[in-house]
Formats: sequence, C-alpha cells, structure tokens
Amino acid sequence: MSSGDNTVMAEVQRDHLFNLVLKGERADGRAFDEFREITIETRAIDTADGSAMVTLGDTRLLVGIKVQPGEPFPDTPDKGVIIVNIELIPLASPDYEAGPPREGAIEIARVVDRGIRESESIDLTKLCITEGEKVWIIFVDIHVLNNGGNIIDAASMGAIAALLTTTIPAARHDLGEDTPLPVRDIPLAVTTIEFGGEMMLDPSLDEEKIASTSLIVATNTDGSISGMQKTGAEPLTIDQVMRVVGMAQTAASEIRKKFMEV
Amino acid sequence: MSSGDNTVMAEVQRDHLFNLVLKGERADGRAFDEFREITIETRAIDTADGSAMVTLGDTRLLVGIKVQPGEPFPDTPDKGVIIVNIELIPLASPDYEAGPPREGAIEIARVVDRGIRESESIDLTKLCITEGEKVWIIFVDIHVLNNGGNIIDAASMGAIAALLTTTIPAARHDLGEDTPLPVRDIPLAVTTIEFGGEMMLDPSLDEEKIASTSLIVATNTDGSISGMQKTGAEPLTIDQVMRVVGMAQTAASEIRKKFMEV
Amino acid sequence: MSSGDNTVMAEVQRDHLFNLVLKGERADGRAFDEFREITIETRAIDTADGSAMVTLGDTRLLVGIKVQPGEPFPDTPDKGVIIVNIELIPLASPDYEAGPPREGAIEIARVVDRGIRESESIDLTKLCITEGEKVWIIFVDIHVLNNGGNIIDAASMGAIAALLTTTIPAARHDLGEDTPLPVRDIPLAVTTIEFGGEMMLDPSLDEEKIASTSLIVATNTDGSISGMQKTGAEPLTIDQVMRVVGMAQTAASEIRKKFMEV
Amino acid sequence: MSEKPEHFIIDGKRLDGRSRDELRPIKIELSPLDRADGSCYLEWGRNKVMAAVYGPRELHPRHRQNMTGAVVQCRYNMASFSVDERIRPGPSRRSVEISKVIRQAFEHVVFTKFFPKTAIDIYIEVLRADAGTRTAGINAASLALADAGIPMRGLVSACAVGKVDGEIVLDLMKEEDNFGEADVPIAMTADNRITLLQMDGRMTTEEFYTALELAKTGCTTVYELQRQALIEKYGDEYRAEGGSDE
Amino acid sequence: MSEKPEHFIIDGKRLDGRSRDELRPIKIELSPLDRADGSCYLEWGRNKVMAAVYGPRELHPRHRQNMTGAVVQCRYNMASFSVDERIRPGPSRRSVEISKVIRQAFEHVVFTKFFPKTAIDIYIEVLRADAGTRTAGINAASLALADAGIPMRGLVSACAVGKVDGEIVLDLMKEEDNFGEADVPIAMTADNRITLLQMDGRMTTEEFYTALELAKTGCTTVYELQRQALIEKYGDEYRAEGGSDE
Amino acid sequence: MSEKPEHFIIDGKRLDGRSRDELRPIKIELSPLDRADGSCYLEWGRNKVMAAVYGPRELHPRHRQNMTGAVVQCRYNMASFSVDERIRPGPSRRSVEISKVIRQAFEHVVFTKFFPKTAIDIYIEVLRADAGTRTAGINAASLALADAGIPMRGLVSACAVGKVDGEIVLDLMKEEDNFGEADVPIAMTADNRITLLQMDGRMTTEEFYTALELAKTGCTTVYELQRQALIEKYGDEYRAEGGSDE
Repeated sequence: MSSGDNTVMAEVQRDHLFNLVLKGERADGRAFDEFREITIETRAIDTADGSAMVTLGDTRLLVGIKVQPGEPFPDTPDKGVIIVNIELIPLASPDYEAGPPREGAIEIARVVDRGIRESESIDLTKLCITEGEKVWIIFVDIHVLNNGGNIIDAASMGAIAALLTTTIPAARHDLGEDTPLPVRDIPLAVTTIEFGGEMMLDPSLDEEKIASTSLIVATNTDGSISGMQKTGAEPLTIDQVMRVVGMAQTAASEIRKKFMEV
Repeated sequence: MSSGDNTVMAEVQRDHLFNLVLKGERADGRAFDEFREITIETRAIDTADGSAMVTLGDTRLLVGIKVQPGEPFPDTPDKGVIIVNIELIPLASPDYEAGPPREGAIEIARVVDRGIRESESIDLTKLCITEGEKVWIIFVDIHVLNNGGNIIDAASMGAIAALLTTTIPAARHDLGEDTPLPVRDIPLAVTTIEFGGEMMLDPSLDEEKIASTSLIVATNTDGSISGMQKTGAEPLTIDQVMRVVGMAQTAASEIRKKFMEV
Repeated sequence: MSSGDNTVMAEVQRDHLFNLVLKGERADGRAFDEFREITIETRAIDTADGSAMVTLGDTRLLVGIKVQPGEPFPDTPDKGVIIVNIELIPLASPDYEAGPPREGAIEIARVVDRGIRESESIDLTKLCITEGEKVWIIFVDIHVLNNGGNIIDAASMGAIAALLTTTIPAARHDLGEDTPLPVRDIPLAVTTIEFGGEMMLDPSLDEEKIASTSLIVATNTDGSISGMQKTGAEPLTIDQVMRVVGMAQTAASEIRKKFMEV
Repeated sequence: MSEKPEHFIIDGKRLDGRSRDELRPIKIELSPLDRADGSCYLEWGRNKVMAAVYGPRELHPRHRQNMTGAVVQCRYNMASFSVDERIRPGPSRRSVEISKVIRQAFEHVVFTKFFPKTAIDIYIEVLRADAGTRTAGINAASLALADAGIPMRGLVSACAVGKVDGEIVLDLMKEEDNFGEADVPIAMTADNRITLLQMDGRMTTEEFYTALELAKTGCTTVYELQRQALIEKYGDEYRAEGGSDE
Repeated sequence: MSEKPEHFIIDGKRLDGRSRDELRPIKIELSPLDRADGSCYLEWGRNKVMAAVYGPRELHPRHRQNMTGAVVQCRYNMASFSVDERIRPGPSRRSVEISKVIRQAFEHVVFTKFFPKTAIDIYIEVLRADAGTRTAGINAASLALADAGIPMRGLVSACAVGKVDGEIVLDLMKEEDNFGEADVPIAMTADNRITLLQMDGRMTTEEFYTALELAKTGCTTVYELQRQALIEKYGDEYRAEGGSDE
Repeated sequence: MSEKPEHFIIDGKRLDGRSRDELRPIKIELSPLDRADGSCYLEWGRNKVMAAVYGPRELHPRHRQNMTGAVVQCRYNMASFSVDERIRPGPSRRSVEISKVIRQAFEHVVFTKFFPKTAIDIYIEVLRADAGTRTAGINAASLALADAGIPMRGLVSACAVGKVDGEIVLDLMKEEDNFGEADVPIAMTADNRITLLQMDGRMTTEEFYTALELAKTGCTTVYELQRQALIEKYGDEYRAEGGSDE
C-alpha cells in the first residue's frame, strides 16, 4: 500500500475511482464484495516438496515449499519450524527493485506466516524428529510473477494450497518413509480496503494504490479469526472493523470451496 | 570527533570558546580539570546479567551485560571472551544514523574493550567451562540515549560498573550455580582534549566538536596505564602527553571513589 | 572489459589504436600474438602455504594460497575444495573501488577457478581427510597490486604457479606430515581481444578498454581445452573462435616453458 | 523461558493479581533527553521504553521528500539486553514490521501537510521488555510528539487485549502473551478511531468484538494518564489548546 | 543427488531416449505477464523459465546513464525451490556471472543507440531447473524483448553442446551436465554469429570444433521455434518486418 | 600460534639478536606501481607492506566534499594470506580502527587547504605481517605521499615501543607483541610532534615516559632512512626543497 503517491495522474485516477464508488461501481464492473477470478494449480514445480501457481485476476504468483531437517528454536525444542518468505522480484512489477526484502515484503510474509501458524493448521509437534536437536523446517517461498494487486490474498491461498500438497521428504534424508504433511485447516487471509467510505474486497492494483487503509483478516473453516493486520494511515471505527470481519469470513468460505476441488 | 565541521556557526562557536579559554574559562563554568556531574545506577535492567545507567552531564547511556556459553578463540582455548559493542542509535543525537556501526562507534568500542582487557580486571581464565570447547562469552552492549559529549568516558564508567554487578547465569544453562563475575580492578578511560593550547577534561558536546585533538588514557587503581588512544589531527608533544597522563590518573582516582558507593 | 566508455578521450584513443592496427602495429610495438614480459616469483610470502608474485608488463599481482581443513560439499563428500577469490583493491587502479567483489571480479575468479578445476590439474580426491566430514579447502586469493591490463592471464599464471609450490600444512593441524600439493598439469588461460578485425593476445590496459570483445581460452599441456569465456558485446564467428583457440594453445605452451624454470 | 502456568486466572485474579480489565502500572517521564526535539520515558509494568522525536527536519536523500507534506518515519528497536536471550543488534524482520505499523498509527494524526519536504522521525527504544512493547512504545511516542510541539489531531493511545484461559483480558503480561490464546495490540485516537490493529492467535467473532470494546476502555485510561502528564509538564498552556485533543 | 550412470549413450540413444543431435521438447508462451513490457514463458525439457523485459525506461541513479544509448541490464535468478537443495534467496557468485554473460549476449543485437539515457531491463526467473537454464533463459529473453517491441538486429537463439561418454551431443540434460565431460553453452544470432560462449570441462580442439558446428544446428532449430511463436502471436505484422530478423 | 618463550631478553639480546633499542632491518622501494600517483613498497623485518596514494582527485559522492580543503581518506587492509590463520577478505573492526588512526596521523601534515573539494586517498596493503604493520604502513604511506608530490609539512615516521620481560624495548617483533606486556605504536613528525599514539597492555607512568623517549630515537632513525630513499630517487630536486621537511 503506497500512501505517498501524489502525482497528478494518481489524483485523476483517484477522482475517477471515487466517482465510480459514489455510483456503487468499480472500474472492472465487480461488486464491492466480489473477488476476481481465482485459479490454483498445485504440484506446479516437481523440484519443490509442495507447490502452487495462483492467479487472482492479473496477479500471478508461485509458491514453492522446501522441507529440510534443521535445528528447532531453543524455546520450542519439540516443534517444527515454518519460515515464510516472499520475493517481490523486479520481473513482477515496474515498482519492485532487486535487493533484500523491504518493509512491504516483510509485512506480507509475516502476515501470511501468522495466519498459518496461529490457525494451528499445521501441527508443528508432528514435525519433531529428535527433541531439541532436529526438526523439519518448512520453507514457504512465495515468488510473485505479476503484481496485479492484492498480493497478500493470493499469497495466502498459494501458501495453504502448496502446504496441502506437500510431502515430507524423509527418504531423501534417510529419516524413514515420505509422508504427506498433515494439514488440519485452511486458513485464508482476505484483504478489504476502505475507499470513499465503502469497503471493498480483493483490491485491484489501481484500487490498492488509492486506498487509504486496508484491513487483512485471516479466518478458518469454523469462522474463527486467526490473524489481523491493519495497514495504511486512515483510521477505522470498531463498526467498520466488525463489518470487515464479516465480509472476510464470507469470502474465505467461498474461496475455501476451491480447495475442495484441488 | 568531527574535524570536518566548517560551517559559519561552527566557526563562531569556536571563536567564542577560544576567547573563553584565553580567560581560563569554560562555557559551563567548570575548571579545565573538572568533570560534569556523574550518576551511576547499577542493576537498571533486570533482563540483563549486569547493567548500569550512567549520566555524565547531559550524556546518558545504558550498559547491559549478557553472559552466554560459546566457543573460545582458537588461540586462547582456556579463556573467556569479552565483546564490547556500542550502539550510537539515532534516538541519541541528530547526528547519528541508523545502520551498522561506523568508524567512530567501532573506535569507542575497541578503546573501551582494550581498557578493560589490558587492565586484566577480568580474569578470563576463570571464564573457561571446557578448555577448547566452551567458555563464557561476555557481551558488553553500550546503548547511548543522549549524546551530550564525552561518550567514551561515560561508556568506560558504565562498562565497569555493569561488570561489577554481573552474575554468571550458570543455572540458566545447567552449568552449576550462579556466581558473581570476578572483577579485580576498576580501569577507567579519561578523555582530555587540547584546545587553544589548554588541556581540558570531560569535554562537553560543543567543546568536543571544536577540539582539534584528544587523548584518551585508561588507568587502574594502582595508577598504571592500561590503554591510550590519540584521536584528531593536531599533533601533541611528549610533554603534553605526559601532562595528560597525570590529569587522567588524578581524575580516574576521583571517579573511582564513586564505585565504592555503588 | 568496459564497453561503456564513451568520452572524447576514449574515442581519440580508439581512433589512434585503430589506425595502428590498420598498419599491423600495436602501440607498444608488439606483434599481435606477442605477450609482454612475464616474471613469476614463487614463495613470495612465507605466511602463505603457496604464493607467487607475477608481473605481466605493467600488471602486477600476488597470489597467496591458504590450505585449511573444512567440510566437503554435500554432493562431493570425498573431494577437497578449491575456492578462488580475486581482490581488485583500490590500490591497484583508479577505477577500482573498495567493497565486496563486483561482477568483473567475480567473473575473473570463476573463469580462473574453472580453468584449474576442469583441467583436473589438482586431484581433489587426494585432498579428502575423512569422507563426508573433513577435507582440505584450498583458498586461492589473488591480490591485484597494479592493473596494467589483462589481469586474467596474469591471475591464471599466478594461481597455478602458487599451487605448484603449495604445501599441505598437515602438521600444523595435527593431521600427519606436511606434503606438497600434488599438481598434475599446468592449465593456462589466454585472453585474445578482437579489435579492428584483428585478433591480439595479451591486451594492454588501453587495448582492453577499446576492445569490443574478448575470448579467454584455458588450455593444458596436451593442447586440450579446459575452459572458455567470451566477454564483451561484439559477436564472433566460428572461424574467429577456432583461430583464437589456436593462438591460445601456442601462447600457453610458450608460457608453460617459464614454469619449467620455476 | 519459563514453564506454561496451569491457570492464568484464579478466583478472578491474574498471575500478577490484576483483574481481567486492569492495566499494569504506568509511569511517565516527559522530556528526559535534551538532544531530541521531544522525548518520553515510559514504564508499563516491567516494560521500559524510551521514545524520542526529531523534526520536522530536512529529509535526505531528496528523492524521498514529499512535496505536499512531511514524511513520518519510525524506528522501533529492542536493546540487545532487553529480553532473556541476547538479541543481535540491528533490524530484524519483526522490528521492521513493528516500525511500519507504528509509523502508520501516527500518519493520520500528525498534521503532515504543514511541513512539506521534511521528515518527522520517531525513535522507540525498548530497554526492558515484558509483552506489550509496541503499545508502550506508541504511548511514549505520542507524548514525545506532543513534547516536540508537532501539531497533531490528538494523542494516540494504545494497549493490548488478549485471550487467556478462554477469557478476554486487558493488557497481557509476558506469561499471558507467551502461552495465551490470542493477542490483539490496538492504538486509538481519543474518539476511538483505530489507527493500529493487529491480531495474533485465535478468537471467535464474538470474542473479538468483546476484545475491541475492552481495548476501548483500556485506551481511554491510557489517554487520561497521557493527558495528565502533559498538563503537569505544560500546565495551562496545554490545557488552553487542549481542544485540539478532543 | 543421483548416482553417476554407467553409460550415457546406449545403442545411440541417450538416457531420455534422444539421439545425439536432438533437442529436448520446447514449449513457448508469449506475453504471459501484463505488468512487463514484454514477457515469455518457456519450457525446455524439464526446465521452466519466465523472462520479462521492461524498457526503454528512465535509468536511476543518473550517473549510470549512457548519453549515447540505452544501458542493457540483466538479472538472472533461480527460485529457491527450482532445484533439489533449497537455494538461499539473493544473488550468488554464479548468478552474478550468468547475468553478465546473458546481458552481453544481447548488447550487440539491441539497437541501444535509439534510446539514450534509458535502461532496458531483462529479468529471467528460473522456476524449475534441469541443466541449460541460461540458454533457456536467453531464448525466453529474446522473445520477451521482441514482445516488448524493442528494436533488434534479430533474435538470439541459444543451446548447449557437450561431451558425454567421449561423444559430442546436443543439449545436455541434468545427468549429462553433472557427470559428463564438458558443457558448452552458446548463443547465436540467426546468421550464426556467436554472442555467448562459455566452456566447462575438457575437450580436444577437434571435439570443440564439432561441438560448435552441432551448436549451430541446435540454435537454428531454436530460432525456427522462436520465429513460429512470434508469427503465431503477431501474424503478418511480424512476418512483414521479419526482414530485420535475417 | 607459537608457544610463549620463557625469556625475551637473554644477555641483553632479544630473540632475533637485536639490542633493546634496535630496529629490525628496513628496505624501501619507491614508486613500484605505475597506476597510483605515488607508491612505496617497504619491508620491515618480516613485514611486507605496499602503500599507494591517489589524488588530489574528485571526491564522490559530493556531499562528502569539503569546500575548504582536501579530504584525506585511508584504507588499511591485510591480505588474506598475510598471517598464519587466513583472514576473510573485507574490512574488520580492527582494520576500520587502524585506517582511522592512520588517516589522522597524516591529516595534520598534508596541506589539505590547497585542494578544496578533492580527496587524497592512502591505500595500505599488508602482504606479510609480523607485528608493527600499522607503523610500517605509515612509513610507506608517508613516502608514497611524497612520491605523489602531495605538499606536506614534512614526513611522518613511525615505530612501536613496548615492554617485554619488564623492560622497555624498541620495535616489537611478533613473539614480543603476542606475549609481551605492552605495545605502543607511535608516529611523529621530524620535530617529534606525535600524530599517532595508541597503547595496549600495562605500564607505569615512568615506563611509559621511557617508552616515549625511546620511540623518539626510533622515529628519528626511520626518518633518516625515508629521507635517504627520497634523495636517492629524486636527488637534488628533493634536497633543494628539503626545507619543507624540517
């Protein structure tokens, strides 16, 4: 979310979108609570232990999972580790630059990470090999190929889709037979932006640029909330927050149906 | 010490302080060999294994000690390790910037480090756990909160004050009972600047900025010297150096009295 | 190779050298297939396990070898490791800057590395200490002192000369007796530049700057090729490449005679 | 790290004796630092944080300047010795994220338009941590901004709410944060508009709503303490223009 | 990593059934990405690469600008999950070198003079690797440049040749690359002028000459596939100005 | 690393046969490098150092320029193979500190005022180390500055003094440095004004004074060798303007 774009073009764009909102419309004709088309192709990359190619409208990204033995954190000696990383590579957008991950990429990775971790979708105690010494480390690497807006929802879908198809490569490391990674839930992050007093799901790139605030809500199959992040400067009221929570729950349960087809 | 400040304001300031010196005065009314007020509050931070909050006039810094088991250096397999680090965080001065330590911070850390190490105040052989494998590593982290000049003397006081109250947390690491860190001496670094032909102790920020050279002398309880560092471009004569050594010894023995009260 | 130098001086220089080439001449009077004077002084630095100081015309560099026990790569558990590194330190040229190695330095190091590795001049299996655990790591550090052009050929000569005089310091690491590093061949990289339709060996700094392309060919005592790298934008025909291969073989066998004298 | 306690709430009292809707003790010291344009030292339970503000001041490099307003910047940092395990100096992914959300908690309330091309820098140093450092840091930074005389729509007040033993409680302490079921740090303006909201853990919608309402009362209490501190320091001067705060 | 096979060529057939002078199957998708000015997705055997081109566009910082032409820049990168062992994100010495030689493979063919002070950025992402990623990347980048409408002297086509079991073969697959005797990646223009040439391994002069000739036929085949892909996408428009390609 | 010797001084002779006030042999070679504006190779006992000077030349980036004089910059670096244990390339905390004190050893003697906005760069490479590399580097740099024609108030001459076996000795060799009681590197102008002074170890005030006086005689000897080297190279030309040296 860039809140600092103050060029004339940005202003014209803002006015245009604002006028549409007043008429209850969005530039691409969607309803305020409507997602763009979603496709999820799992097992896209066979060198990965799990993978998913996601498109969400023009946004396209590839999630690859690598599972390796490694040391546990000192304070959780009997638990595996999940490390989520996102690469906003310059191939994906004229705005991205090469280099170590910046603020925006770090925030996305940490929000996706918390959504998965806090849902307890992955039972980390099942990833312990030898307590205090060796556990499975799950690297979730998100490779953005085309930024068409709302990277975070696409990343969230891709991460859980890739995890659902992940194999623990025990044989490769002489640690027994390969087993599927046990996944207990499908947590999904849904982003809502506030613009012109309206709440809109799944912002396109243009909408994202002009939105003054957005709220990301991760929810689970039972409707519970497992993560939340407000970004952007504009404040929200408690009522607005609760409305967004409801929108996110409804949208997530719709998207979750896609996963039944996977 | 910035020797490159050539603005008009700096020049006016320099002239003003120079005129004072001609009259045997300092801007804050101190004598040339007089320190600003010193306060030392030990055990300031209970998550640290030892700590001290020091104020020296307007200068304020916090020293925290962490003691952890780790590997010895290959050439001293039976000795513990002291690592001194100073953070000139941007909170403490408009001149400090975020980022890895620069030349100035590295120099201060190394001078404080040598003052402690060479005084043999800490018997490093007592910090050996298993020869060649495991020793106690003592991290001395100096966190500057307000730069009012003469960081180095304040850091030196804070480091030894914090060490004096440090506990080796053996129990936390299943290595026996906690014991106090054995400290045998109180080495203190004292900075003297040369300006207008006069030698002055404990430079304030303004004095520090205009001084063309300074000499830091670390001395011990018995008066012996355990470290020295000249900084700044202007040369010193042997006579000047010997005079500074005497001033540093006298000042250090005064300051050392503070430690009896701690 | 800088292909982006577009100043007026560079253009005048280019025209001058181009006119010379039309007459079949080079600025320093050499024939197109003639090297500048080469001197190689081995055992230049006794703290290194092997070393060589090389001059090639004005170019001067020092290669130092350090041999240390370390872990093998996971995919070659029974083989030692060679790591070639080149430091284009700012002392050596007004064009070099301090900092981590850039594109140019990395390319040179990797080309020299491949020339040695692929020639199988060093039998890496003889550098295994304990399979999968401990092998000898050979650090080949190339320190450029004066860049007079054609660093790569000088580095290649220096690397193999230093390796030829290297001792494996087994005694220092309690791993038996010191032995000479077994070297089976003398691979040499030879650089040919294309300029004005002509092929020239051993470019001087000026020639290097104006050349639009160059081809580096590493060859062995039996004439076989063990490495090749085209650099620069201008394309080459298959015929040109084959001519360069021949020139490189002839030149390398001449240079190789120097090594008999070492 | 300590063991997980069997119960967090016994007879309506939490481990440190607080009730469910009670904040830990808060101590505020205004202007402890003289180099900064404004500063505040704040203790919140066992947390100790120092905040300083510099600016409005020139922003380098130039291409980062905004022609139409000040750029608010924030650096949240934990001292290496502020927790049990030593932290390596320098930014971590965690501190980068927290710096961002704190910055955005203030971007709305600061009248940035008054100061084009400048930077307003907020520095927060955590000297001793015990859960809730980001909210403690926001409360201190809010006062440091006021201390620096930066014009604002009002103060920002922050606290966390969470869930332990299945109950919604105010202001998690360390054990509750480490072993509890959810943690929700929130920052609000005096009129209860939310400028920071994060959530970690798992809650139902109803629980979450209860948490938001509890946070509201917590933030109001904090706001009163902040206001008192300013009145004590700046007296009538502050009371007079206090209108900008409500 | 797999074991070294005893033989790479049995009865004239390679491990995957190809003959000595046969390329792996190639699949080309033009313009898969809409943010880039031009893009191409290419599968080459089990390799999967994505290339995108941005430019000509303003180049920052300014001191890197060239007054007399565009600066061609290239970043070749492997996704962390593209090989068996996870790769740490960020540039490696290998990727820095490959980025450089790929850049130089295009510097001659792009009409840089038309666009002073600008940058033409080529990004290549290897999503799945199986030997030959740099040549696959060049072929994709060549099409991405055409797709971006960057004026060029012609397409660049690339393939590797190598030596296994003492024989010169076209287009090494992973096992041949890992355990074979030599690997020679080559890029050429349509008139067989070499813009990239590297060599790794050991060959006699005669073998090397044979390899170059074999690479020529390989590149010609690739060129035809690239041309077909452009005609399919841009039809007559491309055919008409096709002259610039030969 | 070798073992600590039982005695460092036996019958008035040190481990390498020197007396207490004797320097190790010094060899000077002027202008060995042609790319630099001035250079000097110097051997001091078993130390081998190369110094080069570039400048006055334009300083980038611009905000580092000083309007009223040249900026003196220094980079002291040890080759990875210059000591027993390989050193990782790149700056260390030690080399950053030494670079700073060496720079300041020259800031006073160089007539920086003549060259506003420029940089004078001093590069020192330690090729082989055996205690005393910073003083050897200063002596070489001093000559490289003269060789570059940089106007100076005079040469800077350096040597170390130290304490071993309870005695003050001149110019510590490696064993004396590693296992001795104190090490004091000093640099002086020809009129004995001190431009670099560091101290490491432990000494009484009296010992320290003795050390300073011993250093004075050491620096004077070094100065004569430096002067001879310049006269040999530049002959009468140097002798004529020699006044600037004394």
